[in-house]
Amino acid sequence: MGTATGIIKALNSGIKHLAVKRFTLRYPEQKLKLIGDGYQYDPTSGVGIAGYKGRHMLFHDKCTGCQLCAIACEGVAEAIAMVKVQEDWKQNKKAIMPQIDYGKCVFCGLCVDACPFYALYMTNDYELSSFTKEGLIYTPAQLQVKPEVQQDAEIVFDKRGATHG
Amino acid sequence: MSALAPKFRFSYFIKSILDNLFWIIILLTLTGIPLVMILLFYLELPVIGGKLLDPYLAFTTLADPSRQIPLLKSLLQTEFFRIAVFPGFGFAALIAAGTIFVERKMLAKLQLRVGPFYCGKVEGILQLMSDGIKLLSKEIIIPAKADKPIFWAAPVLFVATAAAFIALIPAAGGGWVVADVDVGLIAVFAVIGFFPVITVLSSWSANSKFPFIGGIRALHQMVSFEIPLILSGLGVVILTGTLNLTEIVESQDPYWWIIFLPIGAIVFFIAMLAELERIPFDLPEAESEIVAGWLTEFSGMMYGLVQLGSYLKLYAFAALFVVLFLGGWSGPQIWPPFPEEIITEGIQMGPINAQFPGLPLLDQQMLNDVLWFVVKVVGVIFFILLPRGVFPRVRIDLLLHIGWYKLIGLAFVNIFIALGLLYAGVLGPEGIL
Amino acid sequence: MTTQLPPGLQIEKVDEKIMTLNVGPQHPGSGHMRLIVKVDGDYIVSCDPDPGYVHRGEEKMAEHRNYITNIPHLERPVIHDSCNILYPYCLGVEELLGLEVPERAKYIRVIAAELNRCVYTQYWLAIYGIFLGHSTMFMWPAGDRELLIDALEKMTGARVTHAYFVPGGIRNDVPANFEEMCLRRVNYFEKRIKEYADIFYDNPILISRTEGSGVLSRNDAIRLGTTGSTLRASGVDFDVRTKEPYDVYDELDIKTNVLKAGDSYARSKIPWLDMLESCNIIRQALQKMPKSGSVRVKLKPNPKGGNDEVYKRVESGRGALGCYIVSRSKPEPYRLKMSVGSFRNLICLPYLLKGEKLGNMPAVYWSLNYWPVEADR
Amino acid sequence: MSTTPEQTKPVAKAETKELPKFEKSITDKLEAKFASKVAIEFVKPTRIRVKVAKEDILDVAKFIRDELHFDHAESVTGVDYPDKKEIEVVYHLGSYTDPELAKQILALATGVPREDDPNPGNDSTKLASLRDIFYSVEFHERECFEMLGVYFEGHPDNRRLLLPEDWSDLPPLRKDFKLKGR
Repeated sequence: MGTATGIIKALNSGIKHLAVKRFTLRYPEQKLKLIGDGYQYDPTSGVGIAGYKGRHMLFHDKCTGCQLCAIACEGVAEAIAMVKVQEDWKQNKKAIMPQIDYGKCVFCGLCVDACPFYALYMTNDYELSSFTKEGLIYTPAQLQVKPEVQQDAEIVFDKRGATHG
Repeated sequence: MSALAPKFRFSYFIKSILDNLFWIIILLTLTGIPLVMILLFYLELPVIGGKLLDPYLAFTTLADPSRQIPLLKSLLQTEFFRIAVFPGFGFAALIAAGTIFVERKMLAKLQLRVGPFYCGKVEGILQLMSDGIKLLSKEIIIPAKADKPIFWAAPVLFVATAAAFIALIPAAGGGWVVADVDVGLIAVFAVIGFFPVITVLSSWSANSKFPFIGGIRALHQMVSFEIPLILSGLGVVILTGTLNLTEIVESQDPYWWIIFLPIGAIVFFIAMLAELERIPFDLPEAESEIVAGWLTEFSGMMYGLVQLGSYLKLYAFAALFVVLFLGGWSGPQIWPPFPEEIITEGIQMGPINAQFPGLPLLDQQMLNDVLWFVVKVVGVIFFILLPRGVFPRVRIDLLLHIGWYKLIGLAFVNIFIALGLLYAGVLGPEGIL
Repeated sequence: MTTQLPPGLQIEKVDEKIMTLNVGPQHPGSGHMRLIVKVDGDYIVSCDPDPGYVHRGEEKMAEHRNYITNIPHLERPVIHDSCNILYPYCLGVEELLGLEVPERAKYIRVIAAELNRCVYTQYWLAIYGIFLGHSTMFMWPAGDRELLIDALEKMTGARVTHAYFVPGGIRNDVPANFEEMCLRRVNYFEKRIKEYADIFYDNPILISRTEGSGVLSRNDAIRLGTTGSTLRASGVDFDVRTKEPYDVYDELDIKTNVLKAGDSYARSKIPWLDMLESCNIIRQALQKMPKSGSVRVKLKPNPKGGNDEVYKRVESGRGALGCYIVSRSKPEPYRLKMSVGSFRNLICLPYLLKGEKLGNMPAVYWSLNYWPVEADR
Repeated sequence: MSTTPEQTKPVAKAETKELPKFEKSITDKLEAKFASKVAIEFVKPTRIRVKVAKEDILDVAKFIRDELHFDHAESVTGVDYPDKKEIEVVYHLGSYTDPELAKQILALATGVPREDDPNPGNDSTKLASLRDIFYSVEFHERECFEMLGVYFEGHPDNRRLLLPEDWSDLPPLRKDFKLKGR
């Protein structure tokens, strides 16, 4: 009779879960809330600051064109290329800045770790899809823009199970 | 990037629609109306209100809606209506479509997810329709070495057999059944016997390994579970003394056979799951072992037809279970009686006072029967669907073991219970109850 | 084998009664590999696993990248278990470079590794469920996994490919109030996975079809060099976390789950028991973790190892995961070899499937806790 | 046993400190049995590395299994040394049955001659298979054969495992197989 009780227990468990709340995150309408403003790195202490590893953000007033990020990426994805910019900064005599190809980037964040001048951070923006491959290449001017994200869904626990509230 | 044709012009689009419209009107008037006349000449026309329904009368009813009521009433009595609409194909297809939707939503709820959600605004009720359109628009690919005629015929035969099965199921009292035959139950089992044949034919004709294994599995499974299915139905026949399904239903007043024959009902239910290839007995379609079993090579609407057939079959089996064990359509009268005014005068709808005497096309008793029948069928379908979320698939040797050792044994126990009840004089044609 | 053919190729004779099934790579029940299964009726005569469809030469690639840039691509073989697959590599490089990891980083590593083990095991369990035709067991673990992915995402900044462990610690410290957030998710997760018992592990239909199928005896398990859940289901008490503790596993109280049966039911139950144990470990680690402190040793750019070699191993979701690094005074490893649990367990497959029924094939195959991408590297 | 200066270095380092006792006892047993046939390359806590000539590998492996109770191979690694004209095959052996040895990994290394123009299976890069002694090396040796071209004599199944069946280039883990762009 162990079989019969087992079958009844399984059926009971199944029926019981008809009343539990759905857990699905309805993605385009809801977006998960991510922690912080994105992954950042503090070169003086050598430790990063927790955050989502999304699209990069480049601070033009801090970038010196040292190519350390491109060198770091060489062994990983070869996604960063240094391109000429029509800007005149005193710390950036060569006037070159990173241009990132998100068709290749693996979002490991090692380029952020490599930057000693607080110039390259990552942000919470992960919706980078584009109709063309060229659209995935972000120029320094595009990387300068701080993305606007509306992410507010969080996992909520209550008596009838967890949901994305 | 654009999905439209490169030389798309909106004016051309409008023009093409107008062109089509023009030709449709021309062809309809030139061929359609004469065709209707010819058909009306050959058809045996009903007598409406003492007059034969000729084309003139048919056209005049269009002018006065109240004169259409006798026409509709006579239509409800025709064979065609029974086959195509009410206890037959249309009704079953509607319930099958509902079953598919309920299955997906219920399974999703059990699995803590949403299920179909976006198509049709409200919880995805139009999902099935969109799936159907998708299947219709898909290319039908036939394997190069397939035996083409049989391969083509198999899905059609599958649906046809399922429809034949439905034809034998009575849905309400007063003769609401397509084929009211005296050997109803035997006919049902005879029709069920076609399914393994069709399955094996289709899988063999596909000339492919995985469908072949699936077909052989389906053959094993269906043949071995038909025996307990028939034997467990036998208990009811012993107590009722008839094979006619309508009479079986009428014999269950006021006690349903499930009260006296619970073992038979359980055996019938399990054998039914196996016949339907539902989890936990979906071995012929076990996708992790043999891709999709005997459905592997079907594509497009051929697959859609097989799915339609299998859900029609599901409805038919659920209805058969209701007829045999749950008292069919019998139940307390809960459908409210029609007010006198509706029958004699017509409907009072706001400012419009329509005078349609004799309006309710169907009587109160029949609607009540159908209501109970549908409620019971839906309940049984729920229990057919539930195991899909709860149980894993069994293995072929365990399945055959269940079929040949346990279920047949239990079916015989059920027969002895029925015989005991009969000879003790408790039940049966001359029983106490 | 005929002598005319080059080694590696051979002509086989085919019996009329035997049907050869190519299970994979497009078959829904195989993963990224092919099983050449020969069946006689419903019985499997022989099974020849043919992996390599996702071989990407991680070992060769590692010889051309330095110790830091190796991190993102070495986790690719098992992105669901990316912390654990980087663990032996980081331990090995730390030994080569003589780094001392800060105490807090060690605890955070253990938490991340255990969370990741649960994430991997849930994914594995989901596929085991669907292989047995149990669709609820596909959806539940795949959904509940989200709780821990969310915790890991808040910790590491990525949902699956974390690239979190580096030689000398971890990339970044955990965010504020991480402990409370993690604890709540882990507690709810534990409650949820206990509910799997009724519907899956105690389900009589599951027991009847997996018990006694694909039995691996204790001696065979040792002889074939299996590892992880496959080994422990056969009655061998071996878990690298307790036998050779790394980082702070020796300070935590860990119970090793061992079952005697050695069939696919026992093999599938061990990872589930391990997940419950992982929840315990995470709770202990959260309690004992130093509340503040450094988490990473600062490295020079392009660090060089000496003329040395190390072999480090950890317990991953699929068993012992060893990393053998040969260093020849260069910034890149001279040779890097990953001895992965999946590859070591693959060897049992031909022995377990011989004489089994075809219906048992997915159950036995996936119960080996085998991950095709990891085995191919 | 000829050892190169590169490999003696770790040994010299280890000898300055006191060697771990348990691991030393294992190597002592090996040395007592095989004397100069085995070269103990290093003894570190929980790790031992032993190098033998390729002719002696079967005897030593049998001794390690029967007397020292290492019962399975964790990995088989081939390392290519083009300048020494040698491919080194390293067996990492562990033990499940002996609880004392649970921590220990014994690396049994041997060298096979390397040919500049390899013809896998038909040249001098051959080694006796340990498959009959440690059953678990079966797939590892198949991988080693395709990746480095070391043919294992006595192995029942020397087919390709991970590489495609029609691979006709150099064995890819040899150092002269160059990656594009590197």
